[in-house]
Amino acid sequence: MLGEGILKGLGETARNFVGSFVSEDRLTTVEYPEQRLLPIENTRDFPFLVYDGADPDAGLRCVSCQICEKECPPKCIYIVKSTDKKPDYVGKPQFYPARFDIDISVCMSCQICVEVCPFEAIKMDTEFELSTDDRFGGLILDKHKLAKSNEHFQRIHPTEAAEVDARLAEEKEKVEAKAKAAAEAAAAKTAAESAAAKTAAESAARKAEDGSSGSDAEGVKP
Amino acid sequence: MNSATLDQFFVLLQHHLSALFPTVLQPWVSMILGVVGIVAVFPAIFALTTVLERKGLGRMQNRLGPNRVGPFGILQPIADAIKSLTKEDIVPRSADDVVHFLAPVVLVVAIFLGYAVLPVGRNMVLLNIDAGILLFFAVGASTELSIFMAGWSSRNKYSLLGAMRAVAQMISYEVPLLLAAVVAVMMAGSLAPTAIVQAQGGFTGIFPHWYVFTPWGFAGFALFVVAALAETNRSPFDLPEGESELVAGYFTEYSGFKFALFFLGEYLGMMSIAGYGITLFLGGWGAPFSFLTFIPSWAWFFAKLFLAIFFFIWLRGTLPRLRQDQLMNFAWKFMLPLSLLNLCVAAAWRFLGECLGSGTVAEVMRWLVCAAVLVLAYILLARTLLRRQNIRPRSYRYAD
Amino acid sequence: MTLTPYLIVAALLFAIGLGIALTRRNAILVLIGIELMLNAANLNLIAFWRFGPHPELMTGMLFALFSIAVAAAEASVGLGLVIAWYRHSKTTDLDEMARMKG
Amino acid sequence: MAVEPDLKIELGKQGVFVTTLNELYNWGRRNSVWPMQFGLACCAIEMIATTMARYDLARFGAEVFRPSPRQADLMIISGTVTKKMAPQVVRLYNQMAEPRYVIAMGACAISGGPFKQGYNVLKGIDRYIPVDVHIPGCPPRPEALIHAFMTLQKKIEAQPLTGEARPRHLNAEAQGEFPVPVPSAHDLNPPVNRLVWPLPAPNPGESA
Amino acid sequence: MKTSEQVLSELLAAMPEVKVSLLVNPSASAQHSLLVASEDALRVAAYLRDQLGYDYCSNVTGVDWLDKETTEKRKTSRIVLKQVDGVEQSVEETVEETVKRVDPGYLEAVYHLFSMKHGPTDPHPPLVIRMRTGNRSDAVELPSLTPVWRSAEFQEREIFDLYGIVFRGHRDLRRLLMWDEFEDHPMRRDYVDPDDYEYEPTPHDDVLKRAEQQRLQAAQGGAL
Amino acid sequence: MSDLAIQSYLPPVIEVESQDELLEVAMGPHHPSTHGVFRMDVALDGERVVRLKPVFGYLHRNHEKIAEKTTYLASMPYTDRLDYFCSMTNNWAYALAVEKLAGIEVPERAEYLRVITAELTRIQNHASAIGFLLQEMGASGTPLMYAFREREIILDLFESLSGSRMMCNYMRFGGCRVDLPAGWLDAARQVVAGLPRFIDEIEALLTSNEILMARSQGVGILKPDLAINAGVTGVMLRATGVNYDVRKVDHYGIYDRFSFRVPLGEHGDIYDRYMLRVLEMRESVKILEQAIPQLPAGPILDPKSKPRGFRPKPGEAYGRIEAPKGELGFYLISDGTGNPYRYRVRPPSLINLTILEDMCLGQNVADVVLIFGSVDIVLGEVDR
Amino acid sequence: MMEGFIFGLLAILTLVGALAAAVLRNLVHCALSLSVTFVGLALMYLSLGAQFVGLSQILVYIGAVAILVVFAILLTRGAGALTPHRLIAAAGWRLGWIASVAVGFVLIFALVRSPLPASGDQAAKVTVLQIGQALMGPYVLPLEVVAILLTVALIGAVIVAMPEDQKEMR
Repeated sequence: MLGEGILKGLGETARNFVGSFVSEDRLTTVEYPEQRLLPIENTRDFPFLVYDGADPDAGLRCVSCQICEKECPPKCIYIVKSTDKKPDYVGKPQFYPARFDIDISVCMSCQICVEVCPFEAIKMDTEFELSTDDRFGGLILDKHKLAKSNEHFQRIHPTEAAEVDARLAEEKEKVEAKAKAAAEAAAAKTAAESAAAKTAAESAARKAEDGSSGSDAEGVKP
Repeated sequence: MNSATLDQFFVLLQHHLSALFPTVLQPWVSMILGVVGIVAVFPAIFALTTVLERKGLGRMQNRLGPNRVGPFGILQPIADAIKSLTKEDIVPRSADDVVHFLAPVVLVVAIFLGYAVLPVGRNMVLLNIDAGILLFFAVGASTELSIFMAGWSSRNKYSLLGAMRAVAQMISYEVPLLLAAVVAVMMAGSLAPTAIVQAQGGFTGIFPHWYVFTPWGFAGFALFVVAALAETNRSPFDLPEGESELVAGYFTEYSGFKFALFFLGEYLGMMSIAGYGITLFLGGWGAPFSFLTFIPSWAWFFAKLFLAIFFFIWLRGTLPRLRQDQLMNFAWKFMLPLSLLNLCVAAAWRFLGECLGSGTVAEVMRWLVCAAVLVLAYILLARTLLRRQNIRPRSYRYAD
Repeated sequence: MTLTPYLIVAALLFAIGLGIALTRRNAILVLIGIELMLNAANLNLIAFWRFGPHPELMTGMLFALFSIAVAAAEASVGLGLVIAWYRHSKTTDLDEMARMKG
Repeated sequence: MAVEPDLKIELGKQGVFVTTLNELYNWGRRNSVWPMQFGLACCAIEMIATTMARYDLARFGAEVFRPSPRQADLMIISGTVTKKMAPQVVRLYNQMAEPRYVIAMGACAISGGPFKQGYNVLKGIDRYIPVDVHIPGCPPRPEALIHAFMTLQKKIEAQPLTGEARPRHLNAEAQGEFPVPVPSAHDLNPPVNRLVWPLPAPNPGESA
Repeated sequence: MKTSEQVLSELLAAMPEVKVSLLVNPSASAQHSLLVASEDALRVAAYLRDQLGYDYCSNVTGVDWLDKETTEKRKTSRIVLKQVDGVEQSVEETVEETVKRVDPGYLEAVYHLFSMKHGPTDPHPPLVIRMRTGNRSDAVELPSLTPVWRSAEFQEREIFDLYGIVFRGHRDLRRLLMWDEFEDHPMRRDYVDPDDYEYEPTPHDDVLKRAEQQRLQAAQGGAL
Repeated sequence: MSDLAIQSYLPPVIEVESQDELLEVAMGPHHPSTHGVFRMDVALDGERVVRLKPVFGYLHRNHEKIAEKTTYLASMPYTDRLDYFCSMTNNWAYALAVEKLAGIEVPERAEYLRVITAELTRIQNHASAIGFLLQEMGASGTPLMYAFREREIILDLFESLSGSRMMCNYMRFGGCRVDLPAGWLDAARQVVAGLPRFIDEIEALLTSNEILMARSQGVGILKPDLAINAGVTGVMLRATGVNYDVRKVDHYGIYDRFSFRVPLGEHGDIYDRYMLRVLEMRESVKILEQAIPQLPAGPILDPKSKPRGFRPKPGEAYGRIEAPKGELGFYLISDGTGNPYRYRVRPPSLINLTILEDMCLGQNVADVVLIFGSVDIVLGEVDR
Repeated sequence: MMEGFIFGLLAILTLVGALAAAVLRNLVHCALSLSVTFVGLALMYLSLGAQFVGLSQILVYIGAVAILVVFAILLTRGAGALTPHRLIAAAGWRLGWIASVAVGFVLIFALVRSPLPASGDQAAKVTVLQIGQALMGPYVLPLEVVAILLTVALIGAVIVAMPEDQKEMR
C-alpha cells in the first residue's frame, strides 16, 4: 500500500540515527587529525630509500643501478650515479646515487620500483600528510628527504622488514663466511684478493645495469 | 517566579518595556518589540536548524556532522554567515539587476510577514487579527512571485526552469494545503489562529483536544504536512532545486549575501509553515498532557516546532525525490480529492455529533465511521494512483 | 479621510487601464489593462462601502469579493485563450491577429 | 566585492580593532569553506569517500557541496584535467565568487601525473589558475584530503587583510577573470597562462 | 561454436564470390582472424550476424601498420658469360645482394564477434574479422559495420578520431574523444605529441633541455 | 552494396512541432549528475527529450597510447585507473589477456584469490552504483553513505592485501603479486558474514519505496534485441532478460567450481537494473562464502612470469572477463618486443552508452539523469 | 494626518505601478509592476478596514493572476528580449491615449462636482464571521453562481489552453 515502503525506509534511517548514539557500527566516523585508523601493514604511499645504521649518506642501500628509473611507469625517478664508490652493507664497494629525486607530484604509488629493486633499497612509505602550497619545493623529494632508516621501515612494514633483514643477514653471513674462507685459503695473496673483489663488484653493477638480468638478489653476489 | 509568570514572561517583558515610553508611543513600541522579537528569534532558530539539520543528517548516515567550529559545531552557522556576507556578490552580465536584487528581499520580507499572525505562546501573537490564516496563505502566495523573479532575472536556463517548476509546484500544492487547513478552520469556526488554538484547548482525562486526534484532523494534518513539504520545496518534493537535473534551481546564479537570503527565506518558510501546522492541528502552544501544563506555553510551541523540523530532516535523509509529472499527478489526483473528501468527513463529524448525541458509544461510533470513510478513500485512491503508474513489487527469475 | 481621494485614485487607475487596453499590441498586456480597470471598480466598491451610509450591511464589500472571483475567472480564461491563440499562430500581437483573421 | 574595500579602509584606520576583525573574518572564511560539487576522475571518488561516513568532511563544516560555482568557495580539482576539459575548468573557476580557493588533488591535477605522457592531458592545472594547496598521491587517501583542507585553513588563517601579502580577492588590481584556453588544431591555445605560471628556474630540482 | 576455419568455409560456400582469407595467429591464444575485403565486408557481416549467429560484436578497434622497410640479403645465381682461360664460357655464379623492400603501411579495423544466440554456456573464442585500408594517407575509407552491429557506432567513431579511418555509411561520424577542432590522429604510430613538457618540473634531462630552450626562446622573443 | 537489406537498430526519431521551440541544454561536462565529466547535448521540447547526443573525451587520458610506449607490466597500474571502482577486475582482465597471449598458466591459489577479490569488487561497485543512482534521484546521500560504509570495509581488505585502497595493482601475469597477509582470511570471512545484513538494509531502505518504484519502473526501457545488437553487456543486458554472463559463458578462472545463479530481469527498466545489482550482490556473497573456505595452499605466481624483460611471442589475443560494469576485454598485439604493439581496452562503460540515446528519447529530463545513472559508467573507462 | 500620509503613499505606489505597466517595454517588467499595483490596492483595502477583501486581493491577484500572467508571457516567449518600440503600440495608439485621458478627465471632473457622503468616521468593524454569515445567508445565491462560474472557467481555461494533439487524445 502507498506509504508502506516509505515508512519502512524511515524506520531504517531512524534505526541508524538512534544507532549512531549507541553502536559503533552505526557511527563509523574516525575523527582524523585526533584519531587515526589502525595502520595497515601493507599500505603504500610513496617510495623512500632505506639506509642501514645511523648515517643516511653512508648506509644508503641504493647502488644507483637505475633499474627503478627505467621501470617506473610514469617516469618520476631521476638518478645520477656517483663517480666514486663506497662500501655497502657487506663492505663491498658500490656506486651510490649522487642524486636521487622522486617527483611525488607524478608518482602513482604503484610499487613497481620496489618490485624490481634487486637491493631492497627502495620501499614504500606510509606517510601521506604531504599537502603543501609549494609545488616544487614540497613535492620533488631529493635523496635526503627520501632517505629513511631501516628502523622506520621495520616500524611501518614489520613483516616485510623482518623478511628483508633475515635475507640480508643471511647474505652477509654467506659473504663473510666466503671471505673468511678465502682469507684463510689465501692469506698471503692480500693484494690479489682485493683486486678480485673489486672486479666482482664491478661486474655485479654492470649486471644490474643490464635490464634483462639481475632480477633477483642472487645476481649481485660476488 | 510561578508558572503563570513564566508562561507570560515575554508578554510581561514587552509590556514593562513599552511602559517606559510615553503613552502615545506605547502601542508602537510594543509593536516594534514584537517585531524585533520575531526578527531575532526565528533567524536564530534558522541558524540552529541548519547546524542541527547537518548533524541530524550526519547521524542518519552514520557520521558526526559539523563538530569542529565551536563547541559541538554550534558556531558553524556564524562562520557560514560571516563567509556569506563577505563573499563577492556576482550579478551575471545579462541579468536583470533590479529584479535580481529584489527577488530575495521580497521573499524574506513576505515570509517574515507570515510570522505576524503566528501565535508562539499564550497571548504571544503580534497581530491578533480575524483573518490570520488568510494572511498566511496570502503571504505564501506572494513568495511564488519572488521565486519567479529570481529565476527569470538570472537569465539562465536552469534558473528559469527551476523557477517554473517551483511556481507550478507551489500553486498546485497551495490548493490541498488550503483545503487541509480549512478543516481546522471549519471546526474552530474562526480564521484567527489564536481562536483555533483555543478551540483545541481542553483535556479529556490527560489527553488534549487536538484536532490531530480526530480522523478528519489526522487526515488533514497528514495532507497538510505533505502539501507543506511541497510548498517549501523540501525533500521529497525538492525538484525546483533538484541538483541532479537543474544544478541549483532558481538560485543557481546567486552568490554571497543574496544567496544567504534565499537560504534564510527557505528555512523561515519551512518554520512558518510548520508553525501553522502546529497551530491548526497540534494544539499550538498547548501542552500534550494535562499534567504538563505548568511548562510555559511558548516552550511547548518551540518544542513542537523543533519536532516538526526534525521530521522534515528525517524525511530529507530518507527519501528520493519525485518527478515533476508525478508530483503534479499526486497533487491533483490524490491530494485534492482526498482533501475535498476530508472536508465532507469533517462536516459529517459535526452532524454525526449532533445526531448521535453525546456518550462514549456515540463517540466511538462517530470515530469509526469517519475513520472508515477516510481509510477506504485512501486505499481506493492510492490503488488507482499506483495502478495508473503501473507500480508494483516484482519477483525475479534466475538462470543457472 | 474622505471618499473623494479614493475615487480619484480609482478613476486614474481606470484611465490607465483603459489606456493600456487601447494602446498596447500585446494581447496579454491588454488583459492586464482590463484587470486594472476591474481593480479600479473594486476600489470604488470598497470605498463606497467604507464611506457609505450603511457599512454594516457589507454590500459593497461582498460585491468586491465577488468581483475579485469573477476577475480571476476572467483572467484564467483570457490567458488560456491567448496561449491557445499563440499555439495556433505563434504571435500574441493583436494587430497581427487581426490581419491574419484566424 | 562591495563590502571589501570599505572593510579594508575601515581596518586601516583602526589599529586595535584590526586584529579582531581580521581574525573574525578569517575565522569565518576558514570554517565555512563550501566546496564545489565537481569531480574529474579517480580522485573524485576519494573526494566523495572523504565526505562519507568514515572520514566525514562535514566535521569541518565543508560538506555543503554546492552544485553552482557561484555559491562555492573551494574548487577541488580531483583528477586528471584533460586538454578538452581545461577550458571548462577555467570557466568554472571564473564563475566562482571571491574569495575562492583551489586544491589540486592528486598527481594528475598537479602535474598530469602518471598520464602526463599523454597527448590530451594537461600537465598541471596551475598552468591556468592559481592553486592554493597541492596534494600528492594517486589518489591521495581521504585523510590526505582532510590534511590538505586543514592546510588550506591554516593558510587562510594566516592571511593578513592589508598590505602586500593580502589575499588576491582584496587586491583591486589582481586578476579576476582568467583567460580561458581555446582548443585548436594541435593543442590548447595558449598552452599556458604566464601570469599564473611564470617561467621556472632552469633547474628547479636543484633548489629543493 | 565453430572455428574460424569452419566459418570461412561456410562463408565461401554460401557466397563464393567474396574475398575472405584466413590470417593465422601464431601466439598461444590461437585466435585466428578472417581478412575481409572492404567491398564485401557489409555482406559478410550481415551473413555472419543473420545466418551464423554472430549477433554480438564486442570489440572494434583500429591498428596502424607503418610502412615496413625490410632489408634482406638474397643470394641469386645467374649465368654469366666470362672469359675463362681466354674462352668465353657461361658460368653459373652466385651473387649476394641486398634488396630493400617497402611494404606499404595500412590501417586496419578489427572486429571481435561473439554469439549470444548460441548458448550462454558454450565457450567459444571470438571470431575476428579485419578490414584493411589501401594506405595510410588518402585511401583510408572502409565500410561502416554500424548498420549491422550498433555496438560499432562509438568504437568506429573512436577509430575515425584516433586513427583516421573514414567509415562509409556511418550515421554520425564525428570525433569521439578529441575536440572537434583537433586535426591529428593521435593513435597513429607516427604521431608526434605537442611539445608541452616545457615547464615540467620533473628533472629529466630532455625535459630540462626543453625547458632551457623555451626559456631562451622566451628571452629572445619576449613572447608571452 | 546498397542492394543489401540489413536490419539496423537505430534510435527513434522524435517528431517535434517546430524546431525553434526546442530548448537546447548542454548537460555537463561539470553537471552535478554526470558522474564526472560526461556531457549530453540535449534538446528539450518542454520537459521531453527529443534529441540527445553524448559527448565524450573530457577524461581521455591516452591510456592506450601510453601503454603502447611502455612495457607490459607498466600498464598494469594504469589499468587500475580505467574503471577506478574496480581495479581488481581490471587487473584480472588485463592479466587474462596477457596470459592468453603468452600462454601462461595461473596457479590455483592465485585463481582463488582472483575470484575472491573480483567478487568483493563487484559487491562494492554495485553498492556504490545503487548509491549514486539514488543520489541522482535526490536521496541526499543516505543510500550512498551506507554503500560507502560497506565499501570502506571492503577497501580495508584490499588495502591490507595490496597496499592501496583503490589502485590495487595486485595481479600479475600468471598470478598475483603478494600472498595474503596474516589474518586476512578471517577478516574477509567476517566482512562477508556482515554483507547480507547490509544488503538487507539497503533493500529495506529502497526496494519497496514507492518513490523509487514510481521513478524507476517503466522508465528507460531497453529491448533485448537492441541490447544484443548494441553490444550492451553486464547488468544492463541481463536486466532485459538476456542470459549472458561471461563468467558462465567463458568459464574463465575457476568460476565453474562455484554454484551461483544469474538473476535476469524482465522489463529492462531502471528498477530491474537496480534489483539485478542487489541480487548479484547476494550471488557474489554466495561465491565468496564458497571460495574463502576452499582457498588452497600453494604458490601464487607462475614461475615463468618475471617482472622484467617480459617479451611474448608475436601474435595477438583478446581476453575478456565479466567486470561489474559488463564485459571488459583487452586486445593485445605483440610484435615480439617488450612493449605491446597494440593495446586496446574494450570498455563496457562506453559501449553500454551506445543505447543511451535510444532509452532517453521521448522521456522526461529528470528521467534522463536516472537512466544515465542506471547505466553505471565510469568516465575513466569510457574515455580511457 | 497619519491616515492621509499612508493613503498618499499607497496611492502613489498604486498609480506608479499601473503607469509602469503601461509604458515599460519588457513584458515581465509590466507584469511585475502590475503586481505592485495589486499590492498597493490590497493595502488600501486593509487601511479601509476591509481586511478580508484585502487579503483575498493578495491571495487571488498576486498568488494567481500575476503568476498566470507571468506564465502566459513565458509560454508565449514574450519574456526574452525587449519588444522593439514600433511593436509596442497598437495601430491607433494615439487615439487610444487621447480617449483614456479624456475618460479619466471626465471621471475626475464628475467626481469633484458631485456631492458625496463624507462620513466614514464610524469605524465599522466587520469580522470574518459576519462576512461568512452574510455569504451563507442573504448572499448564498451569488456565492453559488460564482462558484459555478469559477469551476466552469477553470475547466474552460484548461480546455482552451490544451495543445491540439492532447485534445484529440481525450
